[in-house]
Amino acid sequence: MENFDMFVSILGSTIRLSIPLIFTALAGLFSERAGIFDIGLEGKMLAGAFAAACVAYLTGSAWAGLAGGIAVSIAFSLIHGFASITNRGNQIISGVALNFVAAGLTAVLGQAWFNQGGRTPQLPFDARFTPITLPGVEFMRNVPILGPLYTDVISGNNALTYLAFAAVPLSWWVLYRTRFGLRLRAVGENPGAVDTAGISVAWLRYRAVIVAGFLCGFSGAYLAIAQSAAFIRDMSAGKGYIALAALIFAKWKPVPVLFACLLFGFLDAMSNFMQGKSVPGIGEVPVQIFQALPYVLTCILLAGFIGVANAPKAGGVPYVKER
Amino acid sequence: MSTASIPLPNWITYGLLPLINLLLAFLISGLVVWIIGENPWEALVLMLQGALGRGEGIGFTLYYATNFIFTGLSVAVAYHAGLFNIGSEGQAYVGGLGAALVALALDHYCPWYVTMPFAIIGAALFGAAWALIPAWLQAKRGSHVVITTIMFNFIGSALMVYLLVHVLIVPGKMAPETRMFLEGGQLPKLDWLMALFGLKLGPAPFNVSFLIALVMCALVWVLIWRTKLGYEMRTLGISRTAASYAGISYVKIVMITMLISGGLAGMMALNVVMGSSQRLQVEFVGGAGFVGIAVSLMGRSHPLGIIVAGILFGILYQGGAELSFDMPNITRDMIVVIQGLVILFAGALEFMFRPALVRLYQKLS
Amino acid sequence: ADIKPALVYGTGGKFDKSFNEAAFHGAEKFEKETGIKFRDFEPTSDTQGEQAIRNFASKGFSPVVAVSFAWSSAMEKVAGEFPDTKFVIVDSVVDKPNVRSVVFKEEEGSYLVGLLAGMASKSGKVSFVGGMDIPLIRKFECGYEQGARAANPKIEVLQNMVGTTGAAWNDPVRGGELAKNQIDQGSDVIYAAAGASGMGVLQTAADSKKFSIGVDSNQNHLHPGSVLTSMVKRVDLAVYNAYSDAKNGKFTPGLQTLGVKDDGVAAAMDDNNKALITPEMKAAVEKAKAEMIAGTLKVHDYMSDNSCPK
Amino acid sequence: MVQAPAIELIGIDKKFGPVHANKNINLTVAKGSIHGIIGENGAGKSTLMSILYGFYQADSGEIKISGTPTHIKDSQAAISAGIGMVHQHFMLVDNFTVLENVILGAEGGMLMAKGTAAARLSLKQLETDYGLDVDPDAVVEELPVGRQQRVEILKALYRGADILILDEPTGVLTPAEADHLFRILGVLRDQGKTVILITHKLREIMAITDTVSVMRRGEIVATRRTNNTTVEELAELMVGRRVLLQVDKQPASPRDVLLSVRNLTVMDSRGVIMVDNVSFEVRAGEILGIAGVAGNGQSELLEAIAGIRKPVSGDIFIEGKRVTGYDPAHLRKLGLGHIPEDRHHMGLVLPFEESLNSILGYHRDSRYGKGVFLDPKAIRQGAEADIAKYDIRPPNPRLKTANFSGGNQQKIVVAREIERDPKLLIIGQPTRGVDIGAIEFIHRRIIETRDAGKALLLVSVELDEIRALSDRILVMFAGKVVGEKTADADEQTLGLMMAGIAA
Ligand SMILES: Nc1ncnc2c1ncn2[C@@H]1O[C@H](COP(=O)(O)OP(=O)(O)OP(=O)(O)O)[C@@H](O)[C@H]1O
Ligand SMILES: Nc1ncnc2c1ncn2[C@@H]1O[C@H](COP(=O)(O)OP(=O)(O)OP(=O)(O)O)[C@@H](O)[C@H]1O
Ligand SMILES: [Mg+2]
Ligand SMILES: [Mg+2]
Repeated sequence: MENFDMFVSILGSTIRLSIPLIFTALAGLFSERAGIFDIGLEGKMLAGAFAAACVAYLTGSAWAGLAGGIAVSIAFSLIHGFASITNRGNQIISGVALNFVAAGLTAVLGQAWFNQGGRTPQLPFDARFTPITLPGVEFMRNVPILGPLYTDVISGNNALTYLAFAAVPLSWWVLYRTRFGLRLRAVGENPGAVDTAGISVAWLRYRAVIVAGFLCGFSGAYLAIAQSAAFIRDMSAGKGYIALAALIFAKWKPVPVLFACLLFGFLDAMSNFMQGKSVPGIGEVPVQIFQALPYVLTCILLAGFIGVANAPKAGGVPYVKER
Repeated sequence: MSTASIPLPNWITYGLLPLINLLLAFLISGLVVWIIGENPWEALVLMLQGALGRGEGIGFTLYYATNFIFTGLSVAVAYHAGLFNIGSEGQAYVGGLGAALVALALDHYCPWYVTMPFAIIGAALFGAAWALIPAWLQAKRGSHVVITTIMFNFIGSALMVYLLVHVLIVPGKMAPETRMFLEGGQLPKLDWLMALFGLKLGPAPFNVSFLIALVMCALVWVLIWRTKLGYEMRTLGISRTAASYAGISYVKIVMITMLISGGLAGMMALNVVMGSSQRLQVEFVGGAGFVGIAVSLMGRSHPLGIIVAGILFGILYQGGAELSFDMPNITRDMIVVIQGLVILFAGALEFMFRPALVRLYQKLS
Repeated sequence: ADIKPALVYGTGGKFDKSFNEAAFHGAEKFEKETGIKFRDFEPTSDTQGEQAIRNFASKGFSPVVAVSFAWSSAMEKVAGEFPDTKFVIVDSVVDKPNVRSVVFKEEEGSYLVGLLAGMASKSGKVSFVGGMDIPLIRKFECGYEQGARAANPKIEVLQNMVGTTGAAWNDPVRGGELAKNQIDQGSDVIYAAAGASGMGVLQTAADSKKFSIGVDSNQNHLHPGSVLTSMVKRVDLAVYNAYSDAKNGKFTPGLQTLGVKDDGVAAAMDDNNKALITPEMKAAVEKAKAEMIAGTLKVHDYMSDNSCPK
Repeated sequence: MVQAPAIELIGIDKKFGPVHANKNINLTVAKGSIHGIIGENGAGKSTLMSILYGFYQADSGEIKISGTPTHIKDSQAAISAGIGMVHQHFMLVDNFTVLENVILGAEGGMLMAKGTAAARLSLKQLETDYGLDVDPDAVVEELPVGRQQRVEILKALYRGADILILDEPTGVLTPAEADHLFRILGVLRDQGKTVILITHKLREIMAITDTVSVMRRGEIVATRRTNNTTVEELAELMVGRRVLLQVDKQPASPRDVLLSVRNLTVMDSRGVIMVDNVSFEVRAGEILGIAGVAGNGQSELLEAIAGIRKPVSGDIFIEGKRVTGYDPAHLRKLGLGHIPEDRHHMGLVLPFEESLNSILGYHRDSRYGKGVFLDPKAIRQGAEADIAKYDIRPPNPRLKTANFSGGNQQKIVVAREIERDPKLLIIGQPTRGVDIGAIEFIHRRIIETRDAGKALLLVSVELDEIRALSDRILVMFAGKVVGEKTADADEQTLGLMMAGIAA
């Protein structure tokens, strides 16, 4: 039974650590399927986290914080759009630039406004997304196997966690079952086809990056006002890049994105759990192995050893009609 | 009517346009300074004084510039072959291992000038090695080098932490770093060079690596514009089909270019590891690899431009450090903001002002 | 004589509500009492400390206090370059004629909070979240374990470290996640010795209605009712003493070790945790303290042999 | 009352940077007719049609549809005005199904479900009406080009187009497919639709159109009723003077075999077999021409011989030496010159200055620098010699290559390859998009090279060019050599062979 408790605990931890990855990877999905590469996921998440913490602190409301995070994250998206859609700049350079701006600006403003070394003040209980207990927990508690899974893994998460899991099928539905999704997928493959169909390529791509900003706002808010109770400088700590890796690992498809994020979240959880414990026959596994594994796996995938990851064809290329 | 294809004279493309981009970046940074309630003008003056006011400040400025010249060259060389190497950061980090191993092995026995050539080779070799797999993945497997080099930055960081924490750490010490190198593993400072200009270097770690960086600039210039290999790199960088038509091997050029690029990034470690801290520390690169992107973009991938842009960023880093001393409200992170804005304006938004300039130029000429 | 005092923090940042903040309070107290302004700097990476220390020294600041073991190599170098400047390093030993090294007997303070944890725990499991995995933090853990075992010989002590580099002091998310894991495994009192990462530990304990124990500064006020106590380490005292000694011409280089006897470490008791500490617990702490001062209770120091007795 | 014309274009003008693509165009197309537009490459045909379709914006001018002035601000506006267009380069999303491609932009609501159901029905209807059958669930990239073109036509018809523009629709089609297309166009006209057909194949114009306009250098130079004009008149109008593609040449005197290709099979990048078990020989002192409709494997054949594409099986010999799988650099050393089909993507590096392009592929030669170094002076001198000999204008070796006109760019390539004195020269589309003066010059140089005793292999989709230059002609169809003829073979026979119909 000891082992089962352990399993439940790792599962719970995996979910908590996967949520920001899911939101961010889905954000990348919308942007990249529309042909706009997004290295700037990290920056958007960070900026979103900062804004969410600031607004939640000032208003005392988690939902207002979320809205603030979304707004700022969308603003970053719009800059990315302005550079790469309107001005046909290099999308990778733009993304890199925005990551720097976000990392610097959040620290500078955080320090200037709150004077706590780039941190925002600790948030009170109400200003955060706090665990929700689902109905029936008391009843389920004593059911074997399913009980602990329900009470400790499924129940007791915050609203954003449930939203993240809802966002996956929703994204799938939007991409494959709506007009917007059809056009979005088309514009990432052949913008000329979209243009000659009488649809504005620029506006469509702008909408895609706005959706990306919207979703990054959720992941930022999750970091700052759900998982923690304040913004800390550099709190995204490379999660944006892991999400990017997950997106590639999932070959730019929504449902595989969920599993890739859970896998990478699981690795992160394992690095916590395996700390100081020795594996029979191997000995103590350094945490660095777990930290590097998502990147190593993604490189192996990219090398074509686990199927091929075909990026959207028009990805990274600005749409130029008249040379 | 589109104006993209109308040619502009070089002094506009390579002088005025980057200048406008830079000014805009500074303007917005000034705005941020103003928003947080400080006087942007005063901040600028403090920054320039800190970076250029005394010999020591200049020494620090050039010390930072040395880092950025190496990483800028690294990014630029790859760029000429059409590769966007975002991995200079990781390559420099791993390059530090090469430099440190040489220094640790030889510092007991050799004077610095014997250690140095081996350290250069060690740093370059390790940096190149860290570019090898992304290069191979790009060349043979078509995996985008941007993504793989990002991944390798993280993998490199995990590797280096592991080595420093478990292998290279001095037993009994707490900080994950190697022992201090003895004199034979330290690169001498350039006091004499400063003295030529009547300046006192003081404790600034401005060292021989700067001269190595300048030599590398010259070598890179020769490589790109005066050798057959450079010609092949540039051809490939512009048109892969033309390169294959001309019998230029894609695999070979991608591999060689990335190895050179990684080697140049690796050499950056000489400056920090052997020139300044005299030991290998965790995260010693401190973002210099990413600054290389900005430097290369600003310098239009030309060694001369890279020297100018490298010094400019050196001023930013040193001046920024001084500024954060004197105006604690403005933290060093302000430099990161400026850096991001420079990359944004000089890189991603490089075409924003071009049409207007073309119109103006046509009207005036 | 008037002095120009300076202070260089560790990478957790000035307002980590813990170690660095304690240093800041010491300097602030000195400034308030004497009117002598001090200057400080917050390095954000392991490589920035050296430049900051050197910068202060070259601008004529003295004494220059650097808190954190991370600056020991840096101080060793800079102290050699500026033999006339007075330096102080906290949490590490630098053997130079112009450097005062201040270290604490964290094992003693940790023993006291461990004793409280052992008595407060209902599950028979308590735990520890450390910042960076270094001998110094193991020393906290070891003292804690000894204290807990003194209260309850059958107690189980879980432990985790946030990371292996300086970044570990500033990662509350991982701190919280580790705490959550420990709670899942049954721990009901968690001691955080992790700089700013500890904030995540305390938060998680409060969210999960468990006890936590703060570190360095008195953190009892952060989550009243959940923070059982704090292992205060008087970094403030070290900083304050350095400045006032220098001002009064009494600055001495060399090693200073502060323990329970010197009021250098203690378990914080105040209004915020009054309701959580029973008279028995209080009595037990007082007894242990008295024994430590008397020398009859020796707490094993992990760093003396890099091991912890089980 | 006279019915208003379907389309009136009045004073349309368009510039792309320095290129004046359309100059003050006036054009009227009657309802229910098929109107042809012909012109050389780069004459401005596609540009004009793209303006009508709202893909580009005219700098000035007016458009009337059925007599009503209509501002066509984007393709959406064109579609609602009843215009549909099949582009020269298909505008399809490769990894979408036919159905998805058809409904893109005309989904009929926020959700796809209703739209797809409706489209499925309507595709059935179109199939029965016009004989345009395509599997709606097939993925486009898996369809042959002829089918892909049908998808494009279906897209237009599904949107209810009354005016259908087809931009060079037959370039990629076999004659049988082209005939089928023309039948469909006939049906469309009979149902009252208006068709504009762009091509530069005069025979097609004569066969199917009611009226025809000729474009040259951005202008419409004439409009004729098809049954009032002749092929000769149209050709003359097209190029601005009497075309005499006769080149003076002596009969060949072939000597040793220089190039020998045996059972060569080559795949394209998608893995489709494009060259299928082809064998032939080329001797010193002769030009072997390869005729065929574009896309029948000629490009892949040239690339395989040039070492750019690895053959799947078979062998290539140069002077009896087996060179299969050699890379282009090695082949050049053995005396192979190659004028590629596509000068912009292969033959030239457009941002380079001219002198650097004059050594492309020969840059490792010791003439251009010792050891690993390049000698800029030697390079420039070589370039200046080429410029003088080939009258390349402007005569400035430091000018960016992109700033030379198409004809002069082609001369840069031709000069480089011929002047490096190859034993064997393989040539693809030597005069595509080149003006008539340059064509004559290039043709003369090709003949001179033959007379100097070199072996030449020439690929061109222009039958006239093949006939004018070659000593022997091979015809390729569907990757196979379907026959060999002498230079005096008549056009009719060659045309049928190119269609894969007879030998
Ligand atoms: N998008 C564009 N940007 C810049 N110039 C263009 C563009 N499209 C066409 N041009 C130029 O405009 C001129 C006319 O081109 P257009 O494509 O209309 O010719 P065309 O008659 O259709 O030729 P072809 O028979 O080769 O298709 C050419 O010089 C071409 O290079
Ligand atoms: N991408 C470009 N950048 C700058 N200038 C260009 C570009 N393309 C064409 N030009 C200029 O526009 C002019 C017309 O180009 P185009 O290719 O249409 O030549 P052309 O008139 O068809 O000549 P030719 O008959 O020799 O092929 C050229 O003289 C050239 O200098
Ligand atoms: Mg055309
Ligand atoms: Mg032309």
